[in-house]
Amino acid sequence: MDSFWIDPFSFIGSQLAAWLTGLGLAENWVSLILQLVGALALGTAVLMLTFLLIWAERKIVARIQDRLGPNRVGPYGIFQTVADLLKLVTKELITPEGADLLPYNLAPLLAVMSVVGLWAVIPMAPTLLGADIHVGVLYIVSVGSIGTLGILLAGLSSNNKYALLGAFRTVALMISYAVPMALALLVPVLLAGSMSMQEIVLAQKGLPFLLLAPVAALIFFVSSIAEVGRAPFDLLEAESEIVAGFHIEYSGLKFGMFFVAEFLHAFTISALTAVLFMGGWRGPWAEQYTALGFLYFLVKTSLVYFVVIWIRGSFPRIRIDQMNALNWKLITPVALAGLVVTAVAEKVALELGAPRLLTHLAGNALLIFAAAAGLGAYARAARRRSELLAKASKAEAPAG
Amino acid sequence: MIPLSWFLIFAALLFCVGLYGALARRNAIAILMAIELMLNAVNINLVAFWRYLGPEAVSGQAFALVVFAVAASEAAVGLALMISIYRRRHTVAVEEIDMMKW
Amino acid sequence: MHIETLIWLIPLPPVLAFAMIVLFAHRSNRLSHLLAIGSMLISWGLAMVVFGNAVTTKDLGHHPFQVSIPWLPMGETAFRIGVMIDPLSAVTLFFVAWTCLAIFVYSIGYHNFGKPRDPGDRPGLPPHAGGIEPMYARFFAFISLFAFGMLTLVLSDNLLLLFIGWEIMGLCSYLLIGFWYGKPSARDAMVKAFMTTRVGDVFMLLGLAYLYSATGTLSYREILFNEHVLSALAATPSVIPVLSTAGMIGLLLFIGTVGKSAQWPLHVWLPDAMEGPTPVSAMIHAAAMVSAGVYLIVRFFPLITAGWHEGGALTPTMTVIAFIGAFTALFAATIALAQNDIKRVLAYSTISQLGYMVAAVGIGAFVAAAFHLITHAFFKALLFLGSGSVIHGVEHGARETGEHLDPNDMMNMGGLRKKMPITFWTFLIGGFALSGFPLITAGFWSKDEILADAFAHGHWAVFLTLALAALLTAFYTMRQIALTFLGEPRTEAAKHAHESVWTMTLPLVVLAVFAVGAGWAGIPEHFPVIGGLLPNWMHEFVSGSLLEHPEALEFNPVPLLVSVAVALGGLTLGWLAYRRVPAGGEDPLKRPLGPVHTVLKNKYYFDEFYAAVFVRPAYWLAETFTYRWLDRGVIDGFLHWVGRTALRVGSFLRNYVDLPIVNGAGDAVGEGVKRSGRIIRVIQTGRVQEYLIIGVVFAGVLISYLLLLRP
Amino acid sequence: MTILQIIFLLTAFLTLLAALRVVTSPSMVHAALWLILALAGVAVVFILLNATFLAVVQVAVYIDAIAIMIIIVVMLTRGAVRGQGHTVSKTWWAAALSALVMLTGLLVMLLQAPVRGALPPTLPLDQEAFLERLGQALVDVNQYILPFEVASVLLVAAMVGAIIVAWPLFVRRGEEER
Repeated sequence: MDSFWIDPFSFIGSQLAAWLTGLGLAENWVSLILQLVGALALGTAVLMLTFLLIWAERKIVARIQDRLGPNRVGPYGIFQTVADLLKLVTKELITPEGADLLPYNLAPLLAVMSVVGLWAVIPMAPTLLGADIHVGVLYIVSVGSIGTLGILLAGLSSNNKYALLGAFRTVALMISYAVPMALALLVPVLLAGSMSMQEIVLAQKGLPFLLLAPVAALIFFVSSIAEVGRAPFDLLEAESEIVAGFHIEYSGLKFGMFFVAEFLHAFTISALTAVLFMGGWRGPWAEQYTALGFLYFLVKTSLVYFVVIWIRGSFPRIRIDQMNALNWKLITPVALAGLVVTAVAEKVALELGAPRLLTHLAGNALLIFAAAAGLGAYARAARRRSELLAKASKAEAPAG
Repeated sequence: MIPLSWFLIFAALLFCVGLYGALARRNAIAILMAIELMLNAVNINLVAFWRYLGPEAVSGQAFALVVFAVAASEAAVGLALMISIYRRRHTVAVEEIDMMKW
Repeated sequence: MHIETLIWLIPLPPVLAFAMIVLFAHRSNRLSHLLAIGSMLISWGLAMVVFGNAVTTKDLGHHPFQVSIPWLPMGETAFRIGVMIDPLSAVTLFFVAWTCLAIFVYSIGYHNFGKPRDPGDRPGLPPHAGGIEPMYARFFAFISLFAFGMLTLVLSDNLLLLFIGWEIMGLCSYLLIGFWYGKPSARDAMVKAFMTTRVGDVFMLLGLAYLYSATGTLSYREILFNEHVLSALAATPSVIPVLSTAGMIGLLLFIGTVGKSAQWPLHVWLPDAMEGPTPVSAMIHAAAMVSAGVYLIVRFFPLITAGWHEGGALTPTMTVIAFIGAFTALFAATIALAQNDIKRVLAYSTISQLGYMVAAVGIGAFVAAAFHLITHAFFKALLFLGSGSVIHGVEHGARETGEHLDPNDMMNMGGLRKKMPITFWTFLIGGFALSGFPLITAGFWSKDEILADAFAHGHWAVFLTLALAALLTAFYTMRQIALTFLGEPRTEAAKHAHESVWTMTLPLVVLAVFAVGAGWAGIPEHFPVIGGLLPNWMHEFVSGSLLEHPEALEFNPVPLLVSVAVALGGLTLGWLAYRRVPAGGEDPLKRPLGPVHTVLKNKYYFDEFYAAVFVRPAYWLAETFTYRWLDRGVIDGFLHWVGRTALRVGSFLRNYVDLPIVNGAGDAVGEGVKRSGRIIRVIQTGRVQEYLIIGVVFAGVLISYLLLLRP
Repeated sequence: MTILQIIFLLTAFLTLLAALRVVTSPSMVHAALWLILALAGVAVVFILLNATFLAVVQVAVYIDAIAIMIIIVVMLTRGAVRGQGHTVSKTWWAAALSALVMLTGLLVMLLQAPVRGALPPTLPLDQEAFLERLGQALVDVNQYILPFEVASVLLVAAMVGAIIVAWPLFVRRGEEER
């Protein structure tokens, strides 16, 4: 019975398998059913998690903004989200006139699907992960950006200019930020020498990649926030500019799906950051007691998630041109350079036997310094240009 | 165990459907999509032959990757052409894009 | 780096420098000469590396550094060009690199670099007031090209590439002799040099073609280094009954040499070539061109001597060569006696020294010829550069005193010993080397070797002629030294002469070292006292490039004594005769020789003779026959007739053929094309898909044909 | 009928259906969506062929990049497809004919192929190791570095070309010329 305490997940799995084979099913059918059950359980659990997330976010943001936040329904207003859900369910599902039905109804599904799909490869404990496919990282990149598709469809199918604008912004944002995200994802792959998430976690034994590649971690974090489209990158649903962005025409549960998708996506990227750069479930005695590993994983993820909320609460929204400039002029080049730097540092550490940590830190320090220098040069050039323009206009003013 | 011929037949059908689309559709974008279908059919063949005839050789997948690259660039250029043609002529119907005749 | 690659790289820098100077750098003198000399330095360094490798390689003769690439595809075979370093080309490369470098450096000072440009100077005329040469950059471009030609020639591994380098040098000598094209004499000289050498080159080209048709290749290794080809060539008779094919080819090539290294009777251009700047004279007469001529026959020694065995009777070709060489040696030496122009004396002495080498080849003394070629290159370059320095000094003096005189005339010099010590000593060394001053100088060893060879194989005529020539050489050398440096200054200019700048004197010193030291590489073992102190490296090394090594001669006192005697005797006589010639005094030889002297002074009237025999008839022919009769009368008349007839025919054709028939048909065709086009063009709908469909249908038909019908 | 066969038949059916809809559906947006479905089906086929890597790449390249591009262009060129009646050109019968010719040709070829009945051999080495080999083969001088480099150059060229072609600036200049 103690095996349950040591490794509850595989224990339950084996029990189920035994039972099913007891029912006299073929081996492969059993495995198939188990997969289905696992997927179902995982998906449900993740979706249920959203209640907690929404509540936590609202509370924290309220604290940041010096408010109380939800405090009526249940202790600390913890059931506020349930109430909201009920309200959403009872609302009518409005389909705008001239909407393109197929994409219009497909969009929310896609949005949720992509997020939940991500969880299939996130190792939450030594023995608890959906599928340890050997190209997990690629899987994350591809499945993650299916959400883009959903938003895009929502925008263009609901026959609404604001929605269309929101969709365009989304696409611009997501497509452009997918580039540095993928580049940053390559760094842990490089360090671990494998694209499987579990391998990456295992490779962070004692030395999380956060220390080896801080720049890459930062870039991944920022660009994945942008992927999610949260503040300060939430200009796809900027109320003040385009009323509600792509989901302006959605109501009831369909809107709820987008809502869930967004929050869950935010949590998912926190989980990814935790797994890829902070050693996922790694921690003391995590190998022996997988439940402990799961705990570590949750703690780290919540930590990152808190930072996400924190950022949301404190940063102003950036303009779309700033967004593009930031990406193409700073983040992407730095990500590229970071990849090269990591590769070189790893090679140096391998060949010359230099201490790994120091080499990587030195490389990253160099990178940061270079980036800062480049920024300074860019800023000076911009200032000079603006001064020239001002002078020119001043010169023209009397003439005109 | 799926015999190789299933994959090949499937690929052939997909290819011909794409071919029909590429030849018959009026909308240039649709033609582009049909071409993507054909490329996919080709890829299926490559991978199927890799799996069935030479799993230890990397050539099948390598070629498939090259095909991916080609497809991506083809789509990029093609769509850019669409856009500029649309900007100039306000149409993407291929039989109206015949400035080059006579 | 691989040694063959280095060999490829040797000739490149100068030609690059040439291109860059001509294209970009010619505005800046400093940049130009930096480019030229820098490139020459690179070539020199590479050459030294290669030379070092060559010397240390064992048995280089059988395994030379060689690499070649296919160049012209000829039927199934391809004509290959490439580079080769065997002992002969190694030593040649050695002295070419050194002398070229020295001359480059010398040119800076000679062209008054660093002085302001004198407004009076015009391009094409020598700077008259000591200003910088107006066409300074151009000069360096040309000599760079020249160096390129020479290096190519030395490094090539086949006759064709050699010929190419040969012709490049021909062009450069033409350009450089006429460098001061403002002077009519320079113009005539350049044309003369070009034409005369052409005569030789034509024959050489004939020989080249003959060789290729006979053997099917031009590569040295394949011809000169295997007995089968040589013996076959020697065996088969040629178009001329008395000569074997080898002899015929050898003779033709030798005529090329006669032209290039100014052997009698084609020697006339060399003295006139003195019109060029002195570095050019040095380049042409010491380092490059004339050496190239001798290098050619030395290189083709196996071919020339094919069918001759050491100690055997000479083949007709060799006889001819030996005769011409010996004769030229004596003949030029006699002329040199009576010349007053310091550079002309050197020119004639060059001719006679080349005669020595040619004679040496003629009597089969391969090593001796190569040896003398090298030593002569060094000390003759030294002498020319020295004379240039002297002329510079005198010009300077003339500028100070403001008197107008010919700075080349030795009668205007004298007593420069104190004025220009470095020049004097180096010139002295060079002169002694030239006259073969015993034991210490290089000239002695090489010349002695030739004499010894001639004596040992019993070619008496050659031996005596050469000995006499040696006597004369020593004499006129001493005469030159005495007139130039010894005694009292005969003019104000000579009083005010001064030493030249370091860029001119440094090369002198370097070359002087070689003029002495080069000889020690070839001291025969059996020489009394000092023989065998140093190994006879020259003989060992150079003879490696032959198939069967000629054995070193056993020592024989007679030639030694003779050469010592003639050298010392000539020097003493010259010193006695010329040690003090008063100002305005006439040449001491005038009275004793009488009319002979005038004959010598006018170089046996050879120029006049050629002018009368070849040039004027040519003019006459061109004027009366070709122009008046042939051209005006026959050709023009015929042409006019043709023209008139053509006119009539043309009008007929136009009226009765062209307008009705041709035009009609043309119009019909045009209209038809237009109509059919209008009909057919409906096919070209401009719709992509229809084209595509057609293509696919054809593809399908093709596939089904391939799959169903064909098997 | 093993599970794999069932899955394959299902996928193939869906994919072909989607492909047909792609080439027939009047609305471009729907066509694009069907295209996405078809591409996804192909990805599944890749998985059935144990080419997981290619499957994921398929999703990443086709669905995330190409499909989205296509949808965007569809959005941009919306006015063009509206109210233009026919979805197929006048020569659609010729198109169908040639497609059939091609299909018969391919099938005949298939029937003549000796390997048509081949069954998949067991994979010699696991996916991870194979992926490693593939990666090294792509940058191996003796194997595929040339196609690899050419493909990358092609991509860059395509990117530049697309930017230039679609640049409004150039269009404006063109307008002025006309």
